[in-house]
Amino acid sequence: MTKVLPQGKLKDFLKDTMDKYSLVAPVREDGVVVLKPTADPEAVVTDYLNTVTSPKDFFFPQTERMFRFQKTEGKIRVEETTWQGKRVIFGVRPCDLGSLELIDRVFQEGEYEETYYLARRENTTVVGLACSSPGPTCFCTTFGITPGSPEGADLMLYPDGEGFVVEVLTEKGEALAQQTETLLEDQDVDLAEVKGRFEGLKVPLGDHLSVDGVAAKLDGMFEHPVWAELSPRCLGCGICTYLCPTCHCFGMTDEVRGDQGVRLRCWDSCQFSDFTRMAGGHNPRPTKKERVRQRFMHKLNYYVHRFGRYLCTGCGRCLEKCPVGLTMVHVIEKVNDSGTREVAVNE
Amino acid sequence: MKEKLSELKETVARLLKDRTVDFFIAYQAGHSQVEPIPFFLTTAEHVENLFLNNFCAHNLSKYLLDYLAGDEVVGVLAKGCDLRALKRLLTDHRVERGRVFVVGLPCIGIYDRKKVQEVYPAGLVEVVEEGEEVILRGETGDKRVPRKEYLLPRCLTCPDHNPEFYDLLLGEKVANGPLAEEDYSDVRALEEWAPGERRRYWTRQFERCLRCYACRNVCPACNCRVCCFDVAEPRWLGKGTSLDEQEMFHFTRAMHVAGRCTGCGECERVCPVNIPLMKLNKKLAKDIGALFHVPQAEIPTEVEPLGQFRLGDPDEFN
Amino acid sequence: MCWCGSNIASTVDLDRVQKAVEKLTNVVHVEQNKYTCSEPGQAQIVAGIREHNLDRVVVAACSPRMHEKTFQRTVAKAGLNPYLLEIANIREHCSWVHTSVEEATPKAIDLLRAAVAKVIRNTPLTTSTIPVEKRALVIGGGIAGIQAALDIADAGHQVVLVEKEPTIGGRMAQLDKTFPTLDCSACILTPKMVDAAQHPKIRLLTYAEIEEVGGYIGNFEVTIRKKARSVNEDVCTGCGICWSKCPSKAPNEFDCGLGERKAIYIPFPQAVPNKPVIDRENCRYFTKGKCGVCKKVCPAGAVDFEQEDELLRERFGAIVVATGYELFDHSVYGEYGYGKYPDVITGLEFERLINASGPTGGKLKRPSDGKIPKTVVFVKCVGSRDEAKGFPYCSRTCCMYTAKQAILLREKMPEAEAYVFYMDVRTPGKGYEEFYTRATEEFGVNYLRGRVARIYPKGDQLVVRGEDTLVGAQVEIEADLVVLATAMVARRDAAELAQRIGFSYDQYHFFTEAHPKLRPVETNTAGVFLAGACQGPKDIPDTVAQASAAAVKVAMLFSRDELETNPMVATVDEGTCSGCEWCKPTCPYGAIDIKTIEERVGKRTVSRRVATVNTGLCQGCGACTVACRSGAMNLKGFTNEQILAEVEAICL
Amino acid sequence: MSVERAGTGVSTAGWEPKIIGFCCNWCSYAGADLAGTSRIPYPCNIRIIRVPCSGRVNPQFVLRAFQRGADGVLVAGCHPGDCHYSTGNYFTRRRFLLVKRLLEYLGIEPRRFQVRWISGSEGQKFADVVAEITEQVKALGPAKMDKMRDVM
Repeated sequence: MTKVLPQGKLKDFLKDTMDKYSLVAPVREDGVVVLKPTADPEAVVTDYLNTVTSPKDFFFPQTERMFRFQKTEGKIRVEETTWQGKRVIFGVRPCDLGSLELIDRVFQEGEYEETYYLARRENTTVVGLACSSPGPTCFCTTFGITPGSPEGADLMLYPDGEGFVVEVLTEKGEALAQQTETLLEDQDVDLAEVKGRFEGLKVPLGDHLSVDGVAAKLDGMFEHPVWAELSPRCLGCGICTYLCPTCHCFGMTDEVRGDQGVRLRCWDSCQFSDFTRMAGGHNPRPTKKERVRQRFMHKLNYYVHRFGRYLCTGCGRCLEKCPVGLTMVHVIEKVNDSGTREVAVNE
Repeated sequence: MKEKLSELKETVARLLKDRTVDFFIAYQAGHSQVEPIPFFLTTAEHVENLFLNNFCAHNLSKYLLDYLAGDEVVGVLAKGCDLRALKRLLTDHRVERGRVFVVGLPCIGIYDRKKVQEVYPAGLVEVVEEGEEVILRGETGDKRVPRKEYLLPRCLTCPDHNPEFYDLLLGEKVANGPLAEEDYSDVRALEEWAPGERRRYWTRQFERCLRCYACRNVCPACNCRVCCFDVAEPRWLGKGTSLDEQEMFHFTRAMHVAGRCTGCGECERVCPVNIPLMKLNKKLAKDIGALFHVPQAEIPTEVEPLGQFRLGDPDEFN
Repeated sequence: MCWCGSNIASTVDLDRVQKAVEKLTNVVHVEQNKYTCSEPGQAQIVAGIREHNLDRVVVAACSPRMHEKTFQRTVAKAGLNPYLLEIANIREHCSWVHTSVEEATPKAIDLLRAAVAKVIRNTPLTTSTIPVEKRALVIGGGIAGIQAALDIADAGHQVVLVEKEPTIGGRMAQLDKTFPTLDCSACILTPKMVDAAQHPKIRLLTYAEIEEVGGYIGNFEVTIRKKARSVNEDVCTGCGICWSKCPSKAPNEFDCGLGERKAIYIPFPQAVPNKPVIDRENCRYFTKGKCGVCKKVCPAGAVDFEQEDELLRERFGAIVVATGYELFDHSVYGEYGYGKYPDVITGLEFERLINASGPTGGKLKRPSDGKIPKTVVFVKCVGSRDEAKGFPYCSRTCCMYTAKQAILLREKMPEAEAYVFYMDVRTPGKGYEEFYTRATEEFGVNYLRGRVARIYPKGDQLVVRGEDTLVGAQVEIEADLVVLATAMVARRDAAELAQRIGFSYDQYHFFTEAHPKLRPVETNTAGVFLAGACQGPKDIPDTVAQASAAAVKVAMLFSRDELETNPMVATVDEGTCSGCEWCKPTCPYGAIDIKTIEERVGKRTVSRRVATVNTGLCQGCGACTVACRSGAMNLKGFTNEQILAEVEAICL
Repeated sequence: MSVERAGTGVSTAGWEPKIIGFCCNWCSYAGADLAGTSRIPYPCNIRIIRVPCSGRVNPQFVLRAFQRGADGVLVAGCHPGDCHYSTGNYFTRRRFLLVKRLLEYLGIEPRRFQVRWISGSEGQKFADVVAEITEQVKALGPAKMDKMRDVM
């Protein structure tokens, strides 16, 4: 027997969820579907290819208030801020589920743990939503993710007929399933069959785009002319990095008001011209060429060397939103097409 | 527009060959028909990859700012709106006319990718203009829609179907004249709302803002060498994203382009989260027109509206 | 923190303020004194700076407009750059306007917090110097302008005296006698007029106006329009044949239109320069194209019909504005006949009617029928002290000149009766009260306290109906002539002139002095000074005193070869500046230029354009800073950083 | 920013608005001085920041004040034609005609932001203007109860 959430009970499912959790879900707002905290199940939608913003915003928020400090009687008192609460993020697509694992490695592995991130991860239950019809910008399969991949979800929903087939993947997922158990019906559905159907869905772009050997090829392409060719059209904005579910660069800054203040950790973008500008004015990445190269080398080479995976899940947001088509797909194609022996002629 | 492709190829190849220009900025094919992307040609061989259709929205003249330091002559393809953007850069003394070679492109309107994708999500092959209508021709068949409804907003009120000036024009000039009067009805409608409603509206928009600065980076009027949002001291804008900072950002951006905005709407077009930036720009343009009698069509002006005054300007501050 | 005696201390709890301020970051020492501006108070600041090795000072006291300079000198005495000081205005803006300690104290703390936040961001500023052009421009050739010009010239400096009319002399030349001594006005004025004309250091430009004023203290650039006189002054001998032969007549403005002059004329016999001018509007040659009698008869060949306006561009180091006043137009008073009864005249017209060189040769004849009046009624405060129809201010001179005119009447025609309707009699000058007493006691002038309600004709007389409030009765006087003491008002083009030169004027368009008590002859614009009634109604002695004072100010300025400039000027961060030039049109002084700089970009040297500020021209208004979107343009002393810090400090 | 908090149930008891006044040195600051020397009382809510000219007031200063919790902002300068620097306030006038409309468009109560011409001789007017804006802002309530609501 498999648990199934009937389509008609979706709103109730969200409502019951809200009894115990705060809810983050896809909401259509002024023509875009954004993931945002909502208290209104009626506002939640499921008819989206993907949300314009990614779930990383709720684990690695754009602005993290790390601690407060206050000067009193000549001393400075520091008060750490901790994130509390139980949260459910609903409707996360497989590509974005996969992205969480990629950021996890950055913030979890190694000598230091990123407690702010981990606190949110531990206290958030992720409800995945398999994709019934991948879009023209989707290329998850390039990175081994399928429209049905549940990895990263605590509880996965597979749209099936008049409802959602439920797969519980973790304890957190189990807890949510229990919270909403009255709404979940046991039906005679073959979960493996349903999953197989989603995994086998065609992802036209991804199916034709191979990333095999790209990382190794890029080892020798730091000075390759491809960067000078690709980068001039970059606007230097932060759309790609801020929408990307896997980009995770940040800067830190203090906001001070009189004798008190907060330390903020804010997203930053390697595409901004001041990202690496030093106090003295020197910038080791002075032009768009260095900055564009950095972003793609990080995703397709540096990260691979450190963690063994590509830092991209093929969500297609850069394809959809980059105003000048400086996309992961375009870059992978360029790298695939370029001869490795070429060396920079303009250096 | 497509039909001018071969002439464009010939022209650009010649300009590059005879070294009239050191490189040329035009369009290449993008991920799909509806999203052509900027293309930087350095040799005549590149012309084979040139692309042209009526989705070539991107204003290429802003890229000239990337080449201030050198002495290259940059060729650029410019529609009427792009030429206004170039004029903005020239009026702001950011670009030297002598270092730009303008290939003018007459244009009767660029289609709004978002609007077209709503009715034709994938597989569009071309858009064929038939008078007041267009046929969206795609892999799965044709759709006939009213032309006006699918154009970029700027194209409806475009006063410059032909670029105001150029070094060379592609094809013949087209009949000029805006398709519609400058339309401030959206601004007026918002003005009519109760203040609390308006507040909620803008709060929702600003809360969505990512501060990715795409609006700024694409804007021809935002052409400062160093943007005030990027300086550490004084801190005009905090690094943190919160409603007050977002509002500070949008207020400042709007004021900085007030009276300087060419009305191209690129900011709104590139915004990844659909913030109606033109509703801010147009509000200011409307008030500038009404208060100081400088209509949007006259911008860029020799002296910006906020850099001058009249003794008889309206006064309500007594 | 200053108590200012009890001025601050009684309303602001300074101990509480001290406790709050001591806690502020960067504050290392706070102290209070009773009068910080006193010598011991200033000494305390110097000692504090030395003892605590302070590098910034905030003085919480009165307005910086009062003592900022004082305390800047104080901190300089202790070796600190004077611009490392800020003032928190806790008197004018706090203790004097708030009544309770509970209100004033938190506000004082905020003001101090803001001053501290600002001063932390102050930087040492240094002055530079500009040369002084030691030539003065005096605008207006009345007694004020003449006196100022003579004094400046006597101090050894070149003066250009510009007068709009064909002659200098102004209002004083129109008067008959002067109070309280009854000197003949012309007798004491004309020698000064001649002195001015003959002084080797003074250049007279009559029949000329100020067209444009640019520049700044020490270096004004002035364009003067010398109107076409149609007479070559260099050649004309002033023989007078032309105006005796001229066939065209026009009302003589000098006689308030009571008499006539020719189209080629000098306004009055003692005019200086004694060179005529052709009034082209009334000249037959100019209106009808034929005549030219004057040209034919002129033995010197001085008449020049082709003459055109001439624009002179001159440099000056200082400007004295002495443009005088006009008389209130009493036609707004319906009850006095809207100016329609010819025998209701103004005091100035009365002066002309009793003046020996006036239209009646000094015989008092009334304008309507030339009859010698037997009963004359004087009405004071017409337009003055009357908010409803005129102005709320007192014109200061009318009480005295009315007394004078009544005395002159009784002296000339002892058989005539003089009545004066008055609200108050104000005689606050040397010998003034005595003079008034003579009028009532010695000359038997009848003073009636009350407003005149109505003047209406009856036969060939005018009935003046008013109230004698002292006896509480209605009075009606059948008069042959009524003289109105009309208010002194600013000249109608006063505001325009002030705007052209760039200084301020009050709601009545009288020019505003920099301080009503302590800087009465300066304007807010450095290098521009005021003399006479253009600044407010005043009589001849006060006018002359102010003119001499203005002259001294000019001489003081000219005693230096160079001036220190204001160091609070705009400054450009060249690294940030885009060279967009949008700052330029906002600068009223043309102080912003564009220059080309060279810099290294990578391996290349490239040049680019940036704005640059001429610190001699910049007056520190800061308009350019707001035009600059990137913040490349900043204003020293009022930087973006400082102002934002103040905002943030106040909002805490 | 200054969201109207009507109906939020936040108590405004004991609340006193904080109003920032940018005053030009030559006219309005002098007018405020004159109010002082003439001992004309006015509400204590205003805090004056001295600027050389109203033309020095960057609209971003005004926004920053609201951002940090000011309940009202007054920009005061010389009357048109009276600017110490001849023309500064004409630019102020143009700029703030727009700013005022833009703020209102953004839903910020326009009475919270005022521009007034106050000459050096108008001590009484200065006091009256401060009384007026204070009264209006008091009636509107706090612009933002928690200054550090967002980032802090």
